[in-house]
Amino acid sequence: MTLLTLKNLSISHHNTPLLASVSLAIEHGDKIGLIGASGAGKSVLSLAMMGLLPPNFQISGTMQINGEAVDLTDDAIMRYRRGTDLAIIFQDPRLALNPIKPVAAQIAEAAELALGVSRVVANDMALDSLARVGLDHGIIAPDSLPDMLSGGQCQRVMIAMAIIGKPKLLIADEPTTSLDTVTQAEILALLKQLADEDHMALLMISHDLAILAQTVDQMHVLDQGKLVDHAASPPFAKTLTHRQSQQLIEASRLDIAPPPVASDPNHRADQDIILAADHISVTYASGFNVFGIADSNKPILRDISLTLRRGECLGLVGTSGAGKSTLMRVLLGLERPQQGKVRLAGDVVDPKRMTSAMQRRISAVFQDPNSAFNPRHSVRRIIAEPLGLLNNNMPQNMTDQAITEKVAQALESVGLTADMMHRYIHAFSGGQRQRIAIARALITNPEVILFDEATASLDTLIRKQILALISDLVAANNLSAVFISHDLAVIRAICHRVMVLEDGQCVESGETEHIFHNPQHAATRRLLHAIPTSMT
Amino acid sequence: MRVWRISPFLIASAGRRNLISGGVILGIISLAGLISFFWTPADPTIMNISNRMQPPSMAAWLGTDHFGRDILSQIMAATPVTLSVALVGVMIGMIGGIPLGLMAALIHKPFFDHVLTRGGDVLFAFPAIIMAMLLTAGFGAGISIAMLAIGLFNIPVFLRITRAAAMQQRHMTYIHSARLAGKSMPRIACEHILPNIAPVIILQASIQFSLAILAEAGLSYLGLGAQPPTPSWGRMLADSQTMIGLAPHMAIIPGLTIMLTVIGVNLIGEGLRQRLDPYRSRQANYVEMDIS
Amino acid sequence: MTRVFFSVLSRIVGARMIGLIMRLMTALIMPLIMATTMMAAMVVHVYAETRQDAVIGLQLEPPHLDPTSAAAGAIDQVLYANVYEGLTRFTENGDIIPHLAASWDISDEGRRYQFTLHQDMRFHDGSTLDAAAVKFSLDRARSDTSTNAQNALFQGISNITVNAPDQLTIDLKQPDGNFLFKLAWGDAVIIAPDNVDQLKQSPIGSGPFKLTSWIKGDRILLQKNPDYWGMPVALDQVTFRFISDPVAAMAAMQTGEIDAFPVFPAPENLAMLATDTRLKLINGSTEGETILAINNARPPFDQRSVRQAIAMAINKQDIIDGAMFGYGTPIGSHFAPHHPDYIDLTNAAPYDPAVARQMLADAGITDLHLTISLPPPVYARRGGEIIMAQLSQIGIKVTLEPLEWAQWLEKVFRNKDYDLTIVSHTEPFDIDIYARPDYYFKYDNAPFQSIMAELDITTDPTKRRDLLHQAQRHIADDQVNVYLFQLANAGITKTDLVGIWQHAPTQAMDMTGVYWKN
Amino acid sequence: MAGFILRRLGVLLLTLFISSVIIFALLEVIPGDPALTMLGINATPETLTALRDELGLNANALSRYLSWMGGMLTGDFGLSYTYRTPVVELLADRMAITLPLAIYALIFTVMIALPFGFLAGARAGKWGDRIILFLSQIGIALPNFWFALLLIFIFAIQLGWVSAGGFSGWDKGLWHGLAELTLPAIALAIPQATILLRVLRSALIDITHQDYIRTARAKGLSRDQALWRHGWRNALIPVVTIMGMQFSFLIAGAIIIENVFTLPGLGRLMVQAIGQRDIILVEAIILMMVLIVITVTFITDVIYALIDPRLRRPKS
Repeated sequence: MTLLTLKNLSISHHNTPLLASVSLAIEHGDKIGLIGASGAGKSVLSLAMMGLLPPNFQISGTMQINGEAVDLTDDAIMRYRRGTDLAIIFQDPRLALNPIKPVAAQIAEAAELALGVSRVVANDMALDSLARVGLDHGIIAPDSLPDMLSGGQCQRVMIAMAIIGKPKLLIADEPTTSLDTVTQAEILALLKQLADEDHMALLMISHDLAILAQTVDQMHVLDQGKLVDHAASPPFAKTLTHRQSQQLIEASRLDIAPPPVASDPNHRADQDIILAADHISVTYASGFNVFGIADSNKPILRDISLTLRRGECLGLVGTSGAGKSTLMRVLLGLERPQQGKVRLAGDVVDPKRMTSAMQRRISAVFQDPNSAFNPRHSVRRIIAEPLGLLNNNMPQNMTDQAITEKVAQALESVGLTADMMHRYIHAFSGGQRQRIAIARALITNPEVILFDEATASLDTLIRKQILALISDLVAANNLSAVFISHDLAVIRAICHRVMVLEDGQCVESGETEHIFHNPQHAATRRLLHAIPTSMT
Repeated sequence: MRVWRISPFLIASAGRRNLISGGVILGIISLAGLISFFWTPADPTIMNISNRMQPPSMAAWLGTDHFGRDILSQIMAATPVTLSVALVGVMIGMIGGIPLGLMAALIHKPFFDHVLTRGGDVLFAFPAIIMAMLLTAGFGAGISIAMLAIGLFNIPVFLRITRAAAMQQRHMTYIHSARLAGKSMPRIACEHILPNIAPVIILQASIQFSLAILAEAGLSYLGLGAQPPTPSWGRMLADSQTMIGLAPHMAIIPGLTIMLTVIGVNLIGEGLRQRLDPYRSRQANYVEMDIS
Repeated sequence: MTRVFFSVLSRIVGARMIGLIMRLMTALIMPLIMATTMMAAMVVHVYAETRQDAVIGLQLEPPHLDPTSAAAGAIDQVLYANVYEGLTRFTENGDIIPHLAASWDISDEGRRYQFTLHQDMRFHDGSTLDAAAVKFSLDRARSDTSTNAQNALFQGISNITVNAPDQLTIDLKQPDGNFLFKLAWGDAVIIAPDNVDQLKQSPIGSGPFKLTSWIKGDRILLQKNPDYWGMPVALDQVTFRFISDPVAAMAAMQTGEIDAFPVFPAPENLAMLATDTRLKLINGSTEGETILAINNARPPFDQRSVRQAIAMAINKQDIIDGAMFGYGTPIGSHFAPHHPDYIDLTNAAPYDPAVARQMLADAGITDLHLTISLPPPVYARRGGEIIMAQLSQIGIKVTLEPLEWAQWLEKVFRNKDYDLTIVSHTEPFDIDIYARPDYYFKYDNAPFQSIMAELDITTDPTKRRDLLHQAQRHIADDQVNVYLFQLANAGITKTDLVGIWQHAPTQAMDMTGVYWKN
Repeated sequence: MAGFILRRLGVLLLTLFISSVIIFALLEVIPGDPALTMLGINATPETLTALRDELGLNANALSRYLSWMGGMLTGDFGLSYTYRTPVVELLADRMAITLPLAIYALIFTVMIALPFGFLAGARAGKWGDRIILFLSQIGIALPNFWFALLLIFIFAIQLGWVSAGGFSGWDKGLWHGLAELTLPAIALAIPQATILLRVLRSALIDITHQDYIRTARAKGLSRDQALWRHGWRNALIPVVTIMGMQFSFLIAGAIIIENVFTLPGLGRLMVQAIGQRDIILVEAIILMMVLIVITVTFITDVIYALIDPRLRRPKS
């Protein structure tokens, strides 16, 4: 019998339609992918199936579980389905766990609820479940709190919690979006394995076709609240023919080449080095004495050296916690290393002594498009902010007219229009925000730009556009760039050279293609292995 | 995606309702205070002992007090006094507390932060009343002392809230961007951090303002607030305590005025909160504390 | 099957849990409030028989219990006549009668007093109260290192001799018509010589009551002294409770927790309390001449006409009505109306704002701006407001300066840094302060000083009377200060409680004659 | 752990020292002579000098400060100027009322604030919430002395259930003492409870929107169950912060309530001591208050650790 049937499910919120007439059938043991760009209604669908939408959403249509109709709006009924028939894991596993309850207890609670077992039995089951998701006693203590675990471990806890009631269907809503590629690959493999073992149906929701392709057997495409395409078996690239599907497939192929290097790579002279880091070490204080002075330290970066030549794109790659962001702050002069020096075109970079002339030469694009802009400033003010660095070198302050022109120019150069400069940041989508960030970074005509996970929070469609834009801009403005990412695929698309970081140390570096074909270090191999295989 | 949250439209309408009702209450009261500069039904200082403690009548709409003065006129004349005590008290707290809070959060020195926050804690241990008593012992009683005492008490309140909110902002990447744009920390504090924590501070200020009105009443009860002949609601209420059996209107009228004003301010604060900061966004916990 | 059953069960229980807990917690509050209040109800006293105890309300708590080393009236209120006794004592009407001294002889033109003490008097600790103890107490009070607040009272003594256990001679430097009066003060009580160190916390006196406990900040309990040498008292126990808040005082009277509040903090409430048939009013007189004191040394107040103008601008009855709700008697000089030698001088400066304004103009004073310093009592604070309004009628602009007692004493009394101030002089028979040129009103007047000097050495009653009349007239004519009113002894007591003093010739709550009527 | 306690102790001593200097200096400049205040207007200059000698007031400020501090170090807080009893005894007497009163009031506060705050937060926007919010609005807007008088009027004068004020000591038994403190404790608690209630309500509404509540519901818990099992402790964190502040406040800030109910508490002792310029007592009370604040901060931290196990483990 069909495990779950959705018929004509429509959902709207304050007369804004979010889902229109979605019909879906899931059989026992099915592994189904649901792909869609952001805003397509993926999360609404998953929450609706769990009965977790707030009451002020209007829901019509029916859902049947094992042929039995269930009322999605009746919490009392849905509650008995959750945990036993249906389970779900979410996008942000760190926020999804209660921060002050030991993880084993949170899992045990699920067992108690789903199976009606006693506390003691539930505790044992929780330990078993943890072991099943690869968190044996040796890896984490069962009474660990979520904040002691990595993002991947938290997601494993979530999975352990979800599967403990032996659900018939597990919904995974963007389960790996906030994780690095290596962890992502591990989680995907785990989900697949558990689904097979328990003969559990899996509904994987993602914006990334590459991720889904290696996990699921069927694929649905959601676009603006409608299911527009369906592929019953791989390879999906051939079966999915809808325009939206094609775009998504196209986006998952990162077939961009690094910008051409102006000078001949074989004749690079030392004076070509624009940015150099020399034996950098950073430690963070982790305890304070009576007088508030640090008395114990935790190393973050250990003896890192790097050079960046003019016109070159250098990739810094590593899993979360490898020290990438700290290194970036050191390079930018936002943080002073305990040891070592950073030189920008020969001048020492020091947070206390950054002249505007030096500052002008280097800029950055940060990861999180939500916190990267002051929400109370207009786009014009945001982009114009670094112009102050130019002012000091000019006899007069720049006129309003000049600023407006420069901002307009910058906006146009990143593919936006000049009339957007008077809007505020909340009016822009994630991709547009990243374009604005790039415009801001470019306005002072810097020589070096640092990109910190500049595409990590974007969906695949946008990611490809932004990467192409960066590549074009770097080439057009003869920029040097440092590109930080956890995703080697992204690095490969844009960087000439790559440096692999692990635990604050550089474990391998070299030409990108060379590393790709001949990885030496285990960490590099793990990163390479984590790149989703092509779906073709 | 956080679709399960309450609709912003609903919030906005609830906020508007509170803002309108609070605004109407406070508007009427402030208007009465403004008019008092030009006109009151009677001279609020003229005494008529033989005509004292008269209940409300056509001659004196809200009755007369224990010296035979017109209560409506006094309430009107007291409005600017009471409101300015509360306002100045809150302003002192803001002027003192916000820069200190910003410094504690932004100057990245644990020792400095520690000294400021602990100092704030200790200052906080002295309710405005004790502060007012010490100050009065030194400089004599009066509304300026009441303002100062309420103000000093408010400093650690704003220090705490500013520090907590600024700590959140400090990790926002736009702060990094601003530093890369060559801006100094004080400038970043003014251009970026202050505007973004302003809602939190404004809300706290509305809470403190209503508490300050109550504190003025409390101080007056102990004779530490406005001194004769300066009228204030708190003093009128305190003066009437012993006469509640003889002339209940003397206590009820200033008491209701205080209550209405406080409720009005709180409604506005609630409305602002719903408008500016619908989910309180985990930014900081508001410090709501009784002062007196 | 069982699994499903348990699953369903646990969920149902879970769902109900929260509602249940909420209801439980909410339900917990009301019973708790009820229970505690019921418990409290049990402690409210219920009396069926004639009571042997009394609870007396007082505004101020004594800082300590040594009447010989502080000016605090609260000490005398609790201890005078009840615990401590002197050679003589005040009666309710201000007369001086023998107390520890059974009798005396005055000789050597009023310079020598020979006292005969009662027999077999003992202190509460059992030690004997004899002439030696009297000599010890008085010598201690007049010594150079004495911290007696009324040290000046004893400066006239030149020598004290013990003749026999019950015989004592006191020699004076010069005759003093007021000596027996001075010995009646609370600062002149006889203390047990062995107990000097413990005086402040555990007073050992000779009176009909002894201290049993002192719950600081709340109450003092006195118990009948079974071994009292004199007439036994009616009450077994007296509790003094200290309530400074007027509303709290009123509530305590209304609930009947307090039997009498002889000096009630809020005169406005007395009339209302008295409508209760179980309660009756106490309306007597005190020794407190309430005056608007003037800094006679500071221009323009050094001009008599300016002082006169101020005096005539003030309607005393309005102040009595407005500030004291009618309790108080207008006075025209610094002298208590109940004193036998009192003369009515209230017409020396009759209320007439028009004349006052003219006098001010005649003196060439325009645009007078002055400050009135106000100590904490209600007569001063409310009186100041009224006087401010009254003075503004004749064109004087007034600033009010409220002060705490400590500030008032420092600024006004010690440093004489003030224009006008309102204060009640509660010491009995204190017209002599006008003879002190350095006293805070800065009134330096030779004729008056000679009147007082003569009075000091005069013992003949008619002559004294004449001198007192002169003195009263002199300071009234000079308009040294504005004499406002005699502070009333206004309080409330249960109708059945008999013997509470109506007047207050000194600050005392004499409980020796108090008893319950059935 | 030892380091933690040492650090706390260091901070405590430093704070006490700084407070003592500040308060001593402040009281030096305030006008008013304790001797004159005690002896009144009839005292002769000789008597005043004698008393000042006896009190040790004629020495200069520095030596007085040093001898005072020296005494403190040996546990001798000195004799009160006006009361002429050891300051320690005075403080102990008052704390025996103030501390139980504060704790009693805090219990009331918690008993009112927690259930009603939880109800309002869990049912935000519903009728129950609105009624509770409306009542709390009034609770906050009432001037506290007014409210206290209202309580006296109803429960003491009209109903005669409790005495109108005063405290006859703990000698008469625990229940008797508690009965006398009930009304003041309620008067103190209601405004504090309304504040705490609102804090809890907001915290709970905030938590309702957290991801982990959604996770809990996904396990099969109802909305209320999820809030109860997972929201409750998390919501307590801001509540404990406010409660810590409220307790310090209840100790020293209850002056008005102590006045209305004529309770011999620390606040009223402070009022008297300032009025009489009993400097040595004022200083001791202020140091006491600083000590209490720091202790309460410490206890608050311990409670944090009890609620939030993240704070329990040693920093790595």
